[in-house]
Amino acid sequence: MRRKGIGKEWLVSILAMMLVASVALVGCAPSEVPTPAPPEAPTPEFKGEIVWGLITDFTGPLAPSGKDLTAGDRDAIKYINEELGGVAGVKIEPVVIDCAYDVSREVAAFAKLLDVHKAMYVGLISSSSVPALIGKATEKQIVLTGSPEPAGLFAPNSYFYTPFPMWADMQLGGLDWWVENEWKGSGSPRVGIASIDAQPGWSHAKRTRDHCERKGYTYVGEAMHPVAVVEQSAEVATMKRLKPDIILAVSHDTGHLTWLREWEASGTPGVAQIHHWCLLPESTLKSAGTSAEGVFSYYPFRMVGFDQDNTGLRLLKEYARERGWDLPTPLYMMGFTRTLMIAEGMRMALEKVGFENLDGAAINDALSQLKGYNCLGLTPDINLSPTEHRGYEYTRLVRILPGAKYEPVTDFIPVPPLTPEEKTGEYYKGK
Amino acid sequence: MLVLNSIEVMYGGVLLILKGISIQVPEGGIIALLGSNGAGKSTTLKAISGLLKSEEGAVTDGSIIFDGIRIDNKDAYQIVKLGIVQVMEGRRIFEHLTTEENLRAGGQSDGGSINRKLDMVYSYFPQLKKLRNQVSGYLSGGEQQMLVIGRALMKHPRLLLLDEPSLGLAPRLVEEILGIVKRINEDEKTAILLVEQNATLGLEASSYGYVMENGKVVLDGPVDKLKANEDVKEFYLGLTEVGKKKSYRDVKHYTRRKRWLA
Amino acid sequence: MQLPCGTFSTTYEFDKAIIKTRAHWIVLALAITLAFAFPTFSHPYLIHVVNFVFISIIAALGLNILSGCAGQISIGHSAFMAVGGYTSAVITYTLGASFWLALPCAIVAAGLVGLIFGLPSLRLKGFYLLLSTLAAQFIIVYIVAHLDITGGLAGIDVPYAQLGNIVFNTDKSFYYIILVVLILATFCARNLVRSKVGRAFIAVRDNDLVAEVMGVSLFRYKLLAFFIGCCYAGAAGSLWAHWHGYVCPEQFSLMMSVWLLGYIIIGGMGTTVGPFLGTILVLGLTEGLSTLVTGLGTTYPHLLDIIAPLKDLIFGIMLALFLILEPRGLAHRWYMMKSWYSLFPFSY
Amino acid sequence: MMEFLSVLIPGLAVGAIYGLVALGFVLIFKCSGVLNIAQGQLVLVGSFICYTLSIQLGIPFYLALVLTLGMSYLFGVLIEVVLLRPMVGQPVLSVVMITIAIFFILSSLVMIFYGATYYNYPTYLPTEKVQVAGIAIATKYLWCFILAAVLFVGVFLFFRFTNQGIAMRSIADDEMAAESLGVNVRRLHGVAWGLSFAVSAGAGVLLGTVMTVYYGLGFIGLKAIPAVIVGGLESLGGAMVGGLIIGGLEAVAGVYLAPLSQFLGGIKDVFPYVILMLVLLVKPYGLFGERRIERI
Repeated sequence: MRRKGIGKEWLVSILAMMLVASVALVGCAPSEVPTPAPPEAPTPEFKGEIVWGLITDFTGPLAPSGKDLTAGDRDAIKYINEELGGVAGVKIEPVVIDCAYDVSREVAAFAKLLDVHKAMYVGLISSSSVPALIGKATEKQIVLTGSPEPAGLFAPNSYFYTPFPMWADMQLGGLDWWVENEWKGSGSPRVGIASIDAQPGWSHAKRTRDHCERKGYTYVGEAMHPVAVVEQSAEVATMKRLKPDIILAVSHDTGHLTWLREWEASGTPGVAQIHHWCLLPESTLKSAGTSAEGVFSYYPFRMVGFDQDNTGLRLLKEYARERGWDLPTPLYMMGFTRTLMIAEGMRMALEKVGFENLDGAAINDALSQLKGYNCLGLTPDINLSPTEHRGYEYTRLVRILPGAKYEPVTDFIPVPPLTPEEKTGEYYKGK
Repeated sequence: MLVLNSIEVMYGGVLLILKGISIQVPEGGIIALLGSNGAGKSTTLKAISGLLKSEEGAVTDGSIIFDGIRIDNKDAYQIVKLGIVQVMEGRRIFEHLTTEENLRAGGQSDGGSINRKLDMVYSYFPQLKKLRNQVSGYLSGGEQQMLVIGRALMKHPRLLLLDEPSLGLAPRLVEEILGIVKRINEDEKTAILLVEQNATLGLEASSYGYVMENGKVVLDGPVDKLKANEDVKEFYLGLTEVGKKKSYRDVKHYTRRKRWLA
Repeated sequence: MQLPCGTFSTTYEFDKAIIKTRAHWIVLALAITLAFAFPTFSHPYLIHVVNFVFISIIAALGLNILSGCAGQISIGHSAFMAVGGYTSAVITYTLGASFWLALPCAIVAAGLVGLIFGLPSLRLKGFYLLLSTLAAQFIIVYIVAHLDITGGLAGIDVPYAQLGNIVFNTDKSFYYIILVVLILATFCARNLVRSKVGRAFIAVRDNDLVAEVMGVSLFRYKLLAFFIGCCYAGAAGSLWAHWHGYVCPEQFSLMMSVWLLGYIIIGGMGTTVGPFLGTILVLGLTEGLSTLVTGLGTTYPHLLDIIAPLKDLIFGIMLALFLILEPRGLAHRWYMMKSWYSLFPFSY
Repeated sequence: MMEFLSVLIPGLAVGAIYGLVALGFVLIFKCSGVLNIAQGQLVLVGSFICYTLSIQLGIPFYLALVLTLGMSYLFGVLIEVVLLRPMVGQPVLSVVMITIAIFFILSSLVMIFYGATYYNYPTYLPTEKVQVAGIAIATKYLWCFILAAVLFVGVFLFFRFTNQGIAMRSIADDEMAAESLGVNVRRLHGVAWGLSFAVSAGAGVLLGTVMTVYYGLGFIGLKAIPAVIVGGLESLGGAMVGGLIIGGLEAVAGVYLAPLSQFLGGIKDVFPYVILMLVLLVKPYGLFGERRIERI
């Protein structure tokens, strides 16, 4: 049967060697944690365990976000288990499933977390899985968190929560501030959107369009780029044609500030005012180079600044040092805070119904009563209610300085309120 | 020069195609290999030239020896280096290359000036020179056959394996091409192993012949002797008396005789 | 196919039959009973996985008819699933009709869209066709992602199927719908190959020039292959939508199309059993590796971002090994086993 | 007009990169008949090799570029020997599946060794803008053209005039006949993969200098496919032309079509495939593809 040439055995052995070698290399590869964490000493004082499911992306287009987000989740869980002795004496056991930005795998992972691991809460990453899972989560009474995407937030009796305002809320809050304080021109400012050709991008565009109409700004149009494609010269060219005074760059983290490099390379003198959501780690700023200077952006953590001092910030700085970072990344912060928020809800539920009777519905009830919780001082006060599942409603702006630095330019500014129409799920469908 | 010692060839590990073939090709001779469809002639050639391997076939028994070197385990390109080139059945030209590129594709690795070899080929096939920059896919059947033979000549083979050069060509063209083959044999001292279904042609061109049937050599001998053989006359040359009813005994006689031969 | 020892075809009816011996009937009946009984004893998550596998098999059966039998290789099959899924979603969600009406509509709609994208097949062959179906993948998904009626990128919440008072909103209940469709689909696929149409497909696949000369209308049969293949995709897409209760453009990715093709290649092109074996193998492997990684991740959390891609590495290597050792697909091995079994104890 | 050119030229520069990837694609297809799904991954790996050499090991950029091409060549040969060679003689679609396995293996290796992080090449290419006919164009785009052209011409000359090149084209036509003439088919398949990998790595380095290096660069493999089809699957020159056409039209569509209506937002991404469909309907074998000369 075999042709001459390479024998089967030879091939198998080569591949086996490659496998062993790669495993060995992986073993030697420097990981972000310098030494493997020592196995946790058994802590018998826990009353019991609750499984938390984390559906995330370690591979696929959202991998950088997923990695950081889950790191934040895990560190917060570690903090709760080790420093606080669990949630009211109950240990949190995280189960992480990598889904590589694949909706059907996320749906399967959700089923697995519920049926196999008996999870009581599921944290998501990708925006597309939220609408896919929100119905099922509500049916099965499982609390969900994820990136604050509108489609899920307004479903009736939803089990979906987020500590933050929606991306577009913050963006429009920043826009209003900028027009009031920085806009030097006459007439109405021309606003353009550069975003991802995906659901968040288009709903931002829609809301911005309506917001501009209300405020009397001129909405000039949008330039959408595919998720995970960094090369954006055509989008830059589109934007140049539209001649905006301010660009709201709702770029995905994969877009980074390289958009600005393209902008500069396109030969346009001066930099447009860019609002770029959340991600300002040093590497991102460096990839933008000098073109990013003077740009306004959200305060990367959308929370209190690192110029302040409180428990949460001290904790974060310590964990960041352990991971070899100067400062925690934004998505890490997001994971950290959302975990704290859910844990707080769980604590309230445990106090009310006790460990034996704890279920998703109880957590949901407790969470929807959450008032004035600030995640160890990391966020402004989070107020949730049965009808409002967004946490706080503020934003902060920074200005990017030379040398990959930035400075805060505002304190917390409120984001514009949602209109009744914008509070329906239907609003966010289509364009 | 080339000796096949009772070789067996198996395809895909299950299909025994050649069941012990022994053939000898002397230096500078023209040997004919005759037989009907599926007798295993092409397989024999592929076994010699090493092309079996890309068809999941293998020489499983016996040996092929060329100039004292065992070649049945060598790869095709090594065998070509030794001086055996096969011209495959069905005019397998490189249809998107020009005529000259076709020739050059063959004439690479063995030193010697390409231009000189090209001239040599063009001297045998002057027609090709006129068509040198034509895309070969649009050549006529005869020109394509010339091209494949010329292409093989570029390697300066010591042994040329010709597989059915007459296939699908007009008789006049066949004669012309066989004439050129004979000239090549005389001028270049190239030995030729000629596979033919058309036994008349095959026996005309060669000096010694083998008749194959069902993966075995059933008959061999000098051409004159073969031509005189009753069975060859009847089954290959079609020289049986027309209209005469064949008796069952004749058939029996033939099979018995073949069994005896094998 | 070989018959077991001592069994001979003595009548035309017998010769034509797919299932020839009582043992076969018993095995089939047992298998179907087992399949129907499966949810009663299975772990709930396993039902979810099996649902996913079955839907993939339905789509793969269609692709097998299109690519395996008729030789029109397509790498845009999940886009036709999208057509089915979205048709079904729009009919049930927007128009308020029932699932039982939406399913046939989805099947026909996917088939019709398949016809449109099948048109280039009249002039294209092999990899050119393969790559033109890649265009179908991108264009169809683009269109559903940008139309208002399809909810754009936010997708549509699809109502669950309902029969009287029974709502098929769980993995377990929807399993039966999927199973029935799968059995029907398999029955049709198995018989199609034996019909005049199936033989024409094979003729087109093996040499369309000769097929045409022999009187097989290429225009008709190539388009028919696209129609039938895409109908299967439509059925799969519709089931998918009602099972998930949601459709969005991102569900129907290029990777899924590639995998559908992968299932039938690994299973064995042109055989009915191939899509089954290939789908089960690949999805089983994916599921197993995912479980492994999840487990490892719980034990070694700090290594998670290395372990996760390792899963893909192992998957790639196993895939390569499998293809190198079994390049003709699992069906080939399956037939060898079957003939070994039916010839036992005389192995020749 | 000025504005149009300033849209078109960066588009063409990106198109030149598409063209290079398409060229790598065609190289493999032409010589071994394998449709390499993992072409984008070759780009990705090439880009990271250069990053490692020039940044992590501190080798001067131009030397690192040459080393990258060389190493990629060797990697290509290695892939061919280990994974493709055992598949000789197997159904062609199984071989295509093998390239999907390669896709997984390479992308996961990159993930394992480099993680899901963004890396930046320092700016090697001059950053100032040049004025061409009154339009300011970033020099990096011009460099894209130049480097792409150098690589392309190299490959083209190789195929046209060297014996190996002609032998490789002969394999594309009839592998067995080539074998019968003493062409070492296996070795040339290796050469084809090596060349293809090297060309793709070149594209990867260009991408890296124009943009950011990250694990997702493989997306470009998908963009190369319309380029290949527009040019014709077997045509080297066609791949380059196809790349330029796709790159240029993509940019133009993104800028001029997208604003026309809401529906057309994001058209840039599918526009290459629309072109692909149109080209296939009009010219089934691409602009420069070889029509199979068929006789029954």
